Amino acid sequence: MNGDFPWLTVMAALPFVGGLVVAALPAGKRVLAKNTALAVTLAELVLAIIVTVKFSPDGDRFQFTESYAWIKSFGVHWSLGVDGIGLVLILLTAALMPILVLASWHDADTPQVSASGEAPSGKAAPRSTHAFFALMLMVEAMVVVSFAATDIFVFYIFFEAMLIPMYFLIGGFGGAQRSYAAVKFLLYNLLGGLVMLAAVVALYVVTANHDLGGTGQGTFDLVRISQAVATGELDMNPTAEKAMFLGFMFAFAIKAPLWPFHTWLPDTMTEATPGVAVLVTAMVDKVGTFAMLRFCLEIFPDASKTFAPVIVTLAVIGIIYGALLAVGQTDIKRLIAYTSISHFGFIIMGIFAMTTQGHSGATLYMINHGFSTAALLLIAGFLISRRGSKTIADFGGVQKVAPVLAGTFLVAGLATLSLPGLAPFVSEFLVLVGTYSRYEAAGLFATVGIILAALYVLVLYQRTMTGPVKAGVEKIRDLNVRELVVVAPLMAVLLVLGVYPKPILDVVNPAVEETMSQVERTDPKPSNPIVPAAQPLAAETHGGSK
Amino acid sequence: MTQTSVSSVYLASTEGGAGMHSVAASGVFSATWLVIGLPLLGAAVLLLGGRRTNRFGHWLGTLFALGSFAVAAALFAAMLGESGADRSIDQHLWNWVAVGDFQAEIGLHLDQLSMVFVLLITGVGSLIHIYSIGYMEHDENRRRFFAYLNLFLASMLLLVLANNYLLLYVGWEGVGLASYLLIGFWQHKPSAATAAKKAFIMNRVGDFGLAVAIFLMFTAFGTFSFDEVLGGSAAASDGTMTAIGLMLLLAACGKSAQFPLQAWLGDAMEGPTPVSALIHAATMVTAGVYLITRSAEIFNASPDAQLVVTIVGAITVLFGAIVGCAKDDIKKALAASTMSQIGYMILAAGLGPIGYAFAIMHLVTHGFFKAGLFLGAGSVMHGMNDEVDMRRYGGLRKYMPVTFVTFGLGYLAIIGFPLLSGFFSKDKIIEAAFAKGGTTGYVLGSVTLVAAALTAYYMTRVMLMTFFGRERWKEAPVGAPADWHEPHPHESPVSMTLPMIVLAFGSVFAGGLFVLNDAFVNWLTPVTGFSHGELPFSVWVVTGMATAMVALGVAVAYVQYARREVPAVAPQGSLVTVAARKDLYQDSINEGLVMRPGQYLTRLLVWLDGRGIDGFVGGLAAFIGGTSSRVRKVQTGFVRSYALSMFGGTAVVVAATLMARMA
Amino acid sequence: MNPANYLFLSALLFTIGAAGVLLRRNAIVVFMCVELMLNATNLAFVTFARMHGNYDGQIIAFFTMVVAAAEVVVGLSIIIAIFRSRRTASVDDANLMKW
Amino acid sequence: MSEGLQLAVEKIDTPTIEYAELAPMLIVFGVAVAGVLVEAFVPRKARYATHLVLALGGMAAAFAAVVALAGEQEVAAVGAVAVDGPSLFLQGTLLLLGIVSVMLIAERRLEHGGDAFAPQAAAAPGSEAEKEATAANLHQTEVFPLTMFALGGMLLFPASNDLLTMFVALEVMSLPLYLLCGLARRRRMLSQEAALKYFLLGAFSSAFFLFGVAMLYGYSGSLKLDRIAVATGGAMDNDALLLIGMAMVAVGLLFKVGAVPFHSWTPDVYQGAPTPITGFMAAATKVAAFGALLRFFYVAMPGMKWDWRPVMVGVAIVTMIAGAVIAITQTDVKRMLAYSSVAHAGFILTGMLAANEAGASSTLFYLVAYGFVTLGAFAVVTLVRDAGGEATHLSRWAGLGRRSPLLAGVFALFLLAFAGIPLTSGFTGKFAVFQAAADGGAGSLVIVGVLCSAIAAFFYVRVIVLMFFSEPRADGPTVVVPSVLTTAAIALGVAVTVVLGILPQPVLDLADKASLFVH
Repeated sequence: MNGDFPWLTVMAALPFVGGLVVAALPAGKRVLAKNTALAVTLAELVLAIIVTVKFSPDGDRFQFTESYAWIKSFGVHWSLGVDGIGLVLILLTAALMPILVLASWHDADTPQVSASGEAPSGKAAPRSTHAFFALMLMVEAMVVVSFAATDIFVFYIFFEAMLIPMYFLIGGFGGAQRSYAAVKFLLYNLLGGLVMLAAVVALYVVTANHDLGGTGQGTFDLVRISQAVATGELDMNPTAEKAMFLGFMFAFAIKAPLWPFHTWLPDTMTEATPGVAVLVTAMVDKVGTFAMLRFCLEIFPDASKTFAPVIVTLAVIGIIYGALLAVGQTDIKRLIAYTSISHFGFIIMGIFAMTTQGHSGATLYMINHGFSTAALLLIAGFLISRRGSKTIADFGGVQKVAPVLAGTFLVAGLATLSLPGLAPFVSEFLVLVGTYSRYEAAGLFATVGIILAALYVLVLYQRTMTGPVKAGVEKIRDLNVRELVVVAPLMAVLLVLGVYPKPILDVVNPAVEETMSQVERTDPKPSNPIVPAAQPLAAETHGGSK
Repeated sequence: MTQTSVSSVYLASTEGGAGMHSVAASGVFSATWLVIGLPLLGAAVLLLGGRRTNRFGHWLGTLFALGSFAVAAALFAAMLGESGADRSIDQHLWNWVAVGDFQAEIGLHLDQLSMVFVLLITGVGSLIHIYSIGYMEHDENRRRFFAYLNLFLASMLLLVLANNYLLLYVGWEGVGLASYLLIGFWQHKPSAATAAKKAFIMNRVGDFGLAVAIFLMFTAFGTFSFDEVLGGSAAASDGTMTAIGLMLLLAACGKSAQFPLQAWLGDAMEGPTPVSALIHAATMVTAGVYLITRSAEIFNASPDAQLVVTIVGAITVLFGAIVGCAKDDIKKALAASTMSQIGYMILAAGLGPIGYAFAIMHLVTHGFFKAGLFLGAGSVMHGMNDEVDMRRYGGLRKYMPVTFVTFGLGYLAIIGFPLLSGFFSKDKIIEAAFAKGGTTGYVLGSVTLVAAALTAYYMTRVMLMTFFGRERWKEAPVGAPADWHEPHPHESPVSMTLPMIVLAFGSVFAGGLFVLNDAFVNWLTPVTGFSHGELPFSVWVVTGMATAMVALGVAVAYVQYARREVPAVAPQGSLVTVAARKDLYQDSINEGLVMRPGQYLTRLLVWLDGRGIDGFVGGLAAFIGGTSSRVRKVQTGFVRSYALSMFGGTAVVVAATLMARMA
Repeated sequence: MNPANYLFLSALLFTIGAAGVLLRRNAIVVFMCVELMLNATNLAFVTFARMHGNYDGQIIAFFTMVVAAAEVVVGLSIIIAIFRSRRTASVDDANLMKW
Repeated sequence: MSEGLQLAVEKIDTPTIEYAELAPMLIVFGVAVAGVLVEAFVPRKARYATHLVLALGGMAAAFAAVVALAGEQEVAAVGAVAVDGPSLFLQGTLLLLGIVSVMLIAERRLEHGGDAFAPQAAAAPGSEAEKEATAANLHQTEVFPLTMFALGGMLLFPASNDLLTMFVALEVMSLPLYLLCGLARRRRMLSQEAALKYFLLGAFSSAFFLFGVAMLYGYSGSLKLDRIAVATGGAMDNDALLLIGMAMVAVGLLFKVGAVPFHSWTPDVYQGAPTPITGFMAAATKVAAFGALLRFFYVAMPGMKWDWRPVMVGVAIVTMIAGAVIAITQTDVKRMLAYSSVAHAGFILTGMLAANEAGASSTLFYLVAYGFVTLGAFAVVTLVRDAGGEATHLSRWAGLGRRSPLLAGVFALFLLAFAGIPLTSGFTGKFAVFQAAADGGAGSLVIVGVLCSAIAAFFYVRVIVLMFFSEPRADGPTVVVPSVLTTAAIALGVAVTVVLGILPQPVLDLADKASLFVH
């Protein structure tokens, strides 16, 4: 229906090839490397926009589908396709990447702080800039494939392979402890991925035993498997289903991250450059939450339902825990990292509440959190790079010397605390309502998170931006043009999606309904539904004016 | 006194169900959105325009406020031209969030109740914009100040015009944000920044209530629009309604600084005085009253919730009044008074249909006189080098006559001097409290009476310490800084006095106008419903008692502060005085019950996260590493030990193979 | 005589050889113990050949001898090289590499 | 035709030899023998070139023969040699690995014109004779025929269809390797020690192997794998012979693959041997030994599945865990790779234990993937040098990524492939063996396997950290620019690693088709 043009493959290939080109550019041509990277990400954004425009929300569930046999022996196909959920996440990725490239413009030009914490000496490696942006593009390509894969094996491959460029990005650029952080990131996620590998293998065997792939073979085709699950053709042994679910979930819970598998995230985000930190939280981690929604729920609906209360509980703990820890941090980036843990709690809670509000809210949350965290982290990054410290106590009174920086930081902070009118509010509220309608207590406890969110954001703002101008702060310049270009679109998106999230919800809702029917869950009904007699009135009022 | 039949509470409420008979906006009413749109645009222009708009920013902001007021006035005129159900207008703007049953729209609802608020907000708001032009003249960030004021107006208007609870929530937090920005406007002062943060966070506690209330509505009714929730509330279970009611009350407590979430209001006086006047006296803090009144049907359906509302109101009335008696800071004294006065309103709103209209009436009159008082206080500070300690005032009536007169009129209004605004509105609440009936009625009535006396006492105290007595500001204070110099009190410029005069008029006449033909009550009845309570005794008895209490309060204050010298340093005072000075230990209690434990918990968790969870992971890694470094020693380097391990291995493999067969 | 007894002898010799490998320090002796093990095996082969009544086992014995001879060539050369450089043939002295 | 050896027949026929089907082995052995002649008759100056051409040409010809034989399912040489899918697949693999190994062995750019081998192996280290030999710029070329003999043994090992052939192949393969281990030019004491340890333990294990063969012969009366298989089918009381024999043969083979607890020679020998030889051993020996192991269990012991599987599962688990855990704290890169190879032996065993066709094909695939990565990795090790020869201590590798990003990048790729990161051959291999194991009912192995992979990832990653994220040392090693030989070897390793990661299907197909043993 979308013609035969392999849009998604092209979208995957473009950054990949772009990354290779950037890496291959002659040493010393730093600016050229940056410009190329920027051009590639912008082109990718254009592609994403085209695909979004061509996507018809009322059409087939998966669109732009393509499938080529890849590894026949394992029944693997290069199968891509997007539903509303995948599409908006791809759009998020494509939209954030140019911003990140621009925000990281100088991050790889200077030599990095050595592991022993000494001030950087000498010049940066001649190709460090190339490497940095090439790796970023690689990650983008892999993230796009992960969101678009309808073959579990393909998803898995890119889910795992993504770790490597991320690892080099974290370990190669950033703070003094970056190599520790990079190793921790990699090992944590690799462990999750390997456990998932066992589950993937098991799933293949199960599908093979049910002859889903034909001729005694198994299959990794998500659509085929989920159909078979829905029709009962694939009736898994409950114990096996639970085990496989846990195997998948373990990987995603680490990636997302869900409490108590979160401890890699603060280290990573603290040590990585702001751009890379955004890459981790805004996109790479979203693959984890996306995969819960896409794979855990669709393939293992029964196990998902069995474990939902447990996971919701962990998510709620994560919400409160992350928020409390954020309050207790003394490092700006670490603080932001813990806020993300809290937010991931919301997303996961929404997913496992298994209500339409929860699912749509969680999906929207992924988008909004991407933008709000990007804003918060990038601006914090600008601030940190100016002062040369990320300790909160080293700041104070920035508002006086850099009002625009402080103002945008406040907006980003307000988005983080889900101020109504800004984008994250809509998603957070949907998640909370969706959770509350199925798990009241969880909903209540999670709502406490909004108070704590106010606390950590405002404490951060107060300590850094207000009060008398601290020594060392007075030289801080306000945002320059490049930085404004970075921040402005983020602010705009946060505002627009806050009052008009409809375009995204329209795309997401049909996909969510599919998922809901797959897990055979329906929304709890209101105890006192408003009698239909009231409807005409309401309709009249709604239709009356424009 | 009223034509409305003394019908049952429920009948009245069903008749006047909020928005039950709304019509779609057309004609003039299709401009309703402009009321919000204008100040919002103003805020946007001023914030995005940056320094370029510095020169004319304040004018622009004022213009947008006035424009909004003009639209509001036009709407009011148009509404007067309509009758009955046609006064309830809905304007659908666009669909906001639609997911399954969750259907939220951006839509406005204009009826008599919101009209009152819109007029109050835009009217007082415009006056305070004008006042601020002069007051903030020397502030380098004046433009930003006006931007925030505009933002506040827009949010507050959204709050009162929203046609569903979720959109109301947007306005609700929007005003919180504006309040935060304005309290902390002088961010370089750590105290201001702290106060702003405190206000926002305590408000968030209230917001928690509002959020949960919406969850409850959604799970009970599948909707949260005023129309449907309020229409369906009579049918829902008591438990649900009580839960929703209590959650709404929690929200109201946060926003309106009611017990137990009252602690932020005093600190909020760190903000510039116009802010205190507009936000923390006239409008925002009354949002809780609006919320309860708007949700009348919910509370009507739950007497338990209503009882709690009245209790909260009663406690706060006294709390504020007691604290107000001991404050030396003029703004804090007024703030405590605000708290107390809003306690009156909440109490009245908790009384149900016999009180809603009076709650709103007191809200409006209070809006006039309290704004006037604050502006007066601002004018005094303006002339006194921003001194706020009343012990450093005295005899100022000669130096700032206009301020003195307008402040004095406001003073008379608030203490309930006969025939001034406060007299009517407060009297009605006292009546309604007694009319509640039974022991409850007597207790509430007595509370309101005692509070009336206290009000008279502390306001007289303020008045005397500020405008009468010796000119204490001429002497250097104890421990004055070396560069201390004597202030030169002077009257404020016209831009400041003019709003004060206008408000003084309101303070004097509004109450009278409202009770004329019961105009105000009749206006609101279609929305809030009204039932006339049965007083246990004559109306005149109440009026008499109230007036006597006021006289008593004034007399005591006169004896204490006019007949005796006001000491420059506050005397030790009784235990009660000390407690009142410390806001009845509200901060210590919050600190002891919430902050400290919270800090300990946070510290514990930070420790646990590092040592516990991460420690476990690290421990696992260390364990594997340790195992590794131990096990590698098995590789001794001696070929014979290798051979031994092979031999042993062979033995094990052979034995295991044999045993596998046996097993 | 019961051929099984040859097998027991073979096993005994094999064990003695193995024990020698484990216990002796001199590389040459260790190596000779390995040879003993091989020869023990040869005995087993021959015995089995006898028991099964085919020649395979006997043929193997020849092969084994050849292989053992080849091993000697290689082994001795290595041991001699070691002895030259270290002036000792004790296997316990060769432990530069460990852990 | 096997009747020909029956005792009952008085007259012995001349056995038929299928030369064509044995061509790969014959060619390699022929080259080896020719190599000895070259040593004897060709002038010293021309020997190197002659050997190189001879060896490479021979292996290429043998490889061509393998390709030509593809699809054969025959038993040749009077039942002694099986020319079937697994044999040919592994022989092809071995020949390719052999070609790469010989390229590494022939590298002469690294040591100021010298190669990796002692100029005068017989001279005591540090002696006058050695100095003279070095001064004279002597080069020994006997490594070539030795390598070719070893390779010939390897080709025969997995193809041997009876236990005697297998034993002989084992020795033919091992004896030259013992010698090769002792020939290092630098650190000769270590090299000799490695040779001694390898030799003594190898001989020791051969004895066990042979004793096992004797037991099996005693049980079944035959040495032919298929006959033994038939014999295991019949219920006999004397199972002890069978079980002991099976276990001891397995021990002999497990020694060669380096499975725990028969692995103890691996780290010392890998560390001490000249690095090109280590690479050759690590890659080719493992391929050959696993081929033999597969054949032994799949052809001779299929009926005994329920007896050997539990024990082998235990061995596989212990192997994976011990290899992965001990490697963590290694400080020498070659030693670390040795333990890594132990862990990988465990992974390969996992595939083998599936005991079905997928098990065989996944093992075959894994061996290809692993062989090339291993050779590539050791090839890289030969290039990082300082005054004392190769700088194998890991601390010396700090900051290598800054100095020569390309080389470090290549090594990182190999490490990632070892770790089984997707889009490398290591992942495909790991997936294949895990899938086979899960399918074959060895789910527990898969669990242990993934956990050990995670542990193993730690030390691979540690090296990457060291190379890329540590400050370079001022006196750090230099990276020598090699000749085209090593470059090509490394490039081939990279290519195979990447291609088998991204487009593995052709090789998987090949392994699938090759997974059928002739009985």
